Amino acid sequence: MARYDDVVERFTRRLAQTVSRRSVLRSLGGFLVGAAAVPLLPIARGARPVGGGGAAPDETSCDYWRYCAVDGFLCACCGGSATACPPGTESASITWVGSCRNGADGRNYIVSYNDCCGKSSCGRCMCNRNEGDRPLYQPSTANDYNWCVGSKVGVPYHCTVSRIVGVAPK
Amino acid sequence: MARYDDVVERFTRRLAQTVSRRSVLRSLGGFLVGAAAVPLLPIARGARPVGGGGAAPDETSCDYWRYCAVDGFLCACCGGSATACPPGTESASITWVGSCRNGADGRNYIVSYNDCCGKSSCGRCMCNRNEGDRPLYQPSTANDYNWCVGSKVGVPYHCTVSRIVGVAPK
Amino acid sequence: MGVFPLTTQHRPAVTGFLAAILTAGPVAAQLKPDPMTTATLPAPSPHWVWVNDIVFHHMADGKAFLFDGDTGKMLGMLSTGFGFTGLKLPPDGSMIVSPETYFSRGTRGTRTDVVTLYDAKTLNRITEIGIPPKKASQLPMNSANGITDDGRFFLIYNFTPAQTVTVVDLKTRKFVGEVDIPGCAEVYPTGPRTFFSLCGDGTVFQVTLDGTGKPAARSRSAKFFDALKDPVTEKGVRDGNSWLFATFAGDVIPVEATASGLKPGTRWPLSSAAERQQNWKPGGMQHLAIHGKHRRLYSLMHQGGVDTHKEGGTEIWVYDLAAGGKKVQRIPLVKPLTSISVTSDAKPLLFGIHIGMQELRVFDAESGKLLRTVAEVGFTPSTLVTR
Amino acid sequence: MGVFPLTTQHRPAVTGFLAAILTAGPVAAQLKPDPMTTATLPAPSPHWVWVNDIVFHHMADGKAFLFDGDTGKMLGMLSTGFGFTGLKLPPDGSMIVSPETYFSRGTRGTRTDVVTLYDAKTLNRITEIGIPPKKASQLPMNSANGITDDGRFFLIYNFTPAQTVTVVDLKTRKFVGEVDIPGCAEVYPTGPRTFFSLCGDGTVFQVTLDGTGKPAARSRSAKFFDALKDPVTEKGVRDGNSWLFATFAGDVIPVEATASGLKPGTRWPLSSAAERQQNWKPGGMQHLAIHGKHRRLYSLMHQGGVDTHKEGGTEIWVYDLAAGGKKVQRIPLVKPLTSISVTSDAKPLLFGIHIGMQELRVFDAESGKLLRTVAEVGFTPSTLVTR
Repeated sequence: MARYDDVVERFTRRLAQTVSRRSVLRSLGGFLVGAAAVPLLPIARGARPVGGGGAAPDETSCDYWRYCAVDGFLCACCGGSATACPPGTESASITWVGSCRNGADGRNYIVSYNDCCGKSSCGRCMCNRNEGDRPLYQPSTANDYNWCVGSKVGVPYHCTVSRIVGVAPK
Repeated sequence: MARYDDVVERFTRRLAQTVSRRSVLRSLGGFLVGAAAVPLLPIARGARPVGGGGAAPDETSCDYWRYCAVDGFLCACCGGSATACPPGTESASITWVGSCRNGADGRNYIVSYNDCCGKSSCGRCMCNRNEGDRPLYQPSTANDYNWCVGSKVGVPYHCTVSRIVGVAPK
Repeated sequence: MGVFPLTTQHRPAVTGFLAAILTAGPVAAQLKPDPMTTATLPAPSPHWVWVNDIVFHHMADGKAFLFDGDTGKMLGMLSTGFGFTGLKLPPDGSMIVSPETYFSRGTRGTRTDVVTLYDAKTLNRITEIGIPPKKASQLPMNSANGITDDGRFFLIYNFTPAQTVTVVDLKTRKFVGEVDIPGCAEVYPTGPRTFFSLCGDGTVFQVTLDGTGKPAARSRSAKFFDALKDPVTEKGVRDGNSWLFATFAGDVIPVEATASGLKPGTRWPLSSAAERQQNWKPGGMQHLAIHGKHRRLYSLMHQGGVDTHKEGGTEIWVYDLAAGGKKVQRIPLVKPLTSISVTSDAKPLLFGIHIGMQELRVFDAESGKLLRTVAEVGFTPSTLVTR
Repeated sequence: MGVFPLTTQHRPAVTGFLAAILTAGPVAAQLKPDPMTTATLPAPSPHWVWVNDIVFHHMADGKAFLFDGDTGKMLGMLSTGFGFTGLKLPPDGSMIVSPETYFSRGTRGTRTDVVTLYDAKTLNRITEIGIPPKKASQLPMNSANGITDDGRFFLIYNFTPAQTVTVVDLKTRKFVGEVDIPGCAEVYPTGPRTFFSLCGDGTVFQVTLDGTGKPAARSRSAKFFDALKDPVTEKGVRDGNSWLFATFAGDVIPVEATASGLKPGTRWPLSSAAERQQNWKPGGMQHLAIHGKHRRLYSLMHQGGVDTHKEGGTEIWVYDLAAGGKKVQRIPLVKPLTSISVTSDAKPLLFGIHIGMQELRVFDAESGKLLRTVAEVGFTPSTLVTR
């Protein structure tokens, strides 16, 4: 559970740094409306194959299961990895989330898509998968935002990592 | 003849605005060493066909005779013409020159390649022909320089026009 | 070896050059020297189109290209900064309004947001208006900003992630202030001084501005869509007092601005039950287009599974709004499109682009015939702006 | 209708979310959450290569990409501003030196030139050094800037069009001053505190700097090439105390830095009379490469007419410098290359790029065998930097 509190807590902390308290409540609201949708997604597409999985997943392939809601350049092709930002870039501390099914263990995981920021686009391994992606009025599941807005260095977007933050509720 | 004095005079005027008097003499020297080469070029390649010519030349074709030493985007594809900068751009007032043979009248003309500046690259009709192009140590015939350095708005390069400034001496 | 006096150094060359000139001698019937000129735009045509390009691989270098649909000729270009989301054309046609973001070191350093005004005839920069550095960095959508119907106020959606709207007075050319649109996104003008935003709770939130651009009233519609089960996309089109939105599944939902507030209208389907069986869905970056007078709605359609709402269309389906949304035509496409727009004149053109193809396709909007394909159009052609 | 209190508005949703979390229940043997991390570079390899990209269609967005030639993996990237002409690697390997130009509004406004220092391990910006906004805006060439052999001074060629060289002290991290190189261009280091430039009169002009980076002495070589009849390209390669230049026609001319000054050496041909009959010529953006220890010179060659000195090479010809420039190998290329570079280690790699192809090709420099082709490398890959 701690994991989830971390996510929420990180949202809050980050937001507190950037916007007024009034906005925090408001935006958090905005986020959580979106986030509430996440647990529903697996039901919608748990049955569909999402590729990847297995012992040695190819982190540079758009089919890798944890990339199910990514929209951007894969950091694994840019000097980083599926979960690490490339040298000299700064991870956004607020993100959009997806719910992806890991073929290997049959579980659905909540994946946080952290944009890596502070340099121009990496330009390699463009990957756009929209499982559970929702419009801009649902920020926490909208991959059309440049989430570098949530980094110390601002919106210059380089690439995106896909971090597991927990298991999707049954 | 007036034409040629114009060219020289324009070089001088522009230079006077940008650099110290000492530099003017010096750079002018630099230019004219290069420029002195121009009259020799037709001899070197007068015999070679340089395409284009005729009644209605295609200004958007890299083969157009007056483009014989151009290196960049043709303004005729960018909202301008073979001789006019596109809307909202500023012409460089110092240039590199070429000597191109007009198939239609069999003459060799001195062509001034004015870069049009103040916006990002047009990105259309890239054309690189190097007839008479010389290395950077011969500026007046070097198309590897960004000649927007000689515009009021500086080096942001958009496209290039090709203006006849006179007939190449026999 | 040794240091050479430099002016001396080159004097022989100078002499050589002038000598060469003097030997040129008299010449007859030769081409005249060309003056140095800069073009201005011809008289505006209803068949002009602006192509906004975010240049996704080089986001610091946003561009907007102007093309003439009748000739396919490029007429001009604007450089529009980092993460460009698209320009707007005020009703009077005198200028072009562009929301722009810059960094002191290209992709790092201090961020500066401005609204730049360009002369619609010369494409020269008229001035820039400083605004808070909050402009939403999002994929380009025409709803990322808007102009009130009276042409007075320019509205920009902000996401920091606090959700607000920046209001700029185009008359006084000053930043007015910010309006909170909590839980809502984007900007959809509905009248002289009103706009709404789409909200995560399935409503729209309307703001009325006073004469100075300050919020005078706020209202929220009833819930008219389910953001979880079948969300509407942000890519709506304006139809007089209404905005038409499409859901992921393929229903159209009108939202009408009335004197008594916003009235969500009756849904109608873009696709029949049979077509949904075949997975036909709307999708793209700008997947709806409209010709108000001709009562025609155009929708980019593709066959795909759940959450393919951004997939390009392989066909354009045309509907008669006067006949309750009866489908009147299917225009098959040789290559898919992600954005379409239709001119508003009597002989309308339909323009189409795909963010992955550097070309602009021009169709007869009535027959659906492909008239021409223009090559070398930007890098990631994103959205289209027609009058 | 009416105004809704917003915090209330979303509270149900919040509850819903937390509720959903709590219902997740205990789970076993599941994947652990991933921490948020940022990579740093592994230990440097002699087989690393930097690809400088001017991004010709989006010049405000210059980039430099680092690749490992053994794996083909991209290791990192730097954003390097407008009209990027290429970075340099000081001898001690601690940092990366990048001459950068920026405008306050991307492609307009105030110009700022800086030398940015990046940490060679983290690729973080260490600091930037302000310099006069005079850096030559030219097609990328490694001779656009240089570092003195002692690693102390960074030299940048300026063209305004006055021709000077900016001197930056990498130790004090300060701009030192400008040195006039009238009628000459580019920068070719020749020793701890010396460099020369190529001049339009067929000479090279050498400048010796004092301990503070100020010019202490200047000298000019004898004329050793004819800038009109058969010019040397600017794309020379360093061979110990000498620089090797190639002429348009295909002769190599060495210029040696000796205690008594610069001594142009004896020309030797890259191509035989028969090969010249067949129009074989050197050409490209970085058409020469060298392995000093192995005494090998590599030259991009193509068949073309006069003034094809920028045309990409269809073959790489290899010469034995120990045997007076005897041609020892011809490496045919499936696709042409415009720039090549060879690593200096015992098992050298040869890297090749073409400004019109977004790929990096890696060859065994000894056998000429193509080892791998790396895709998605920049936009207009311009020049290469190896150690």
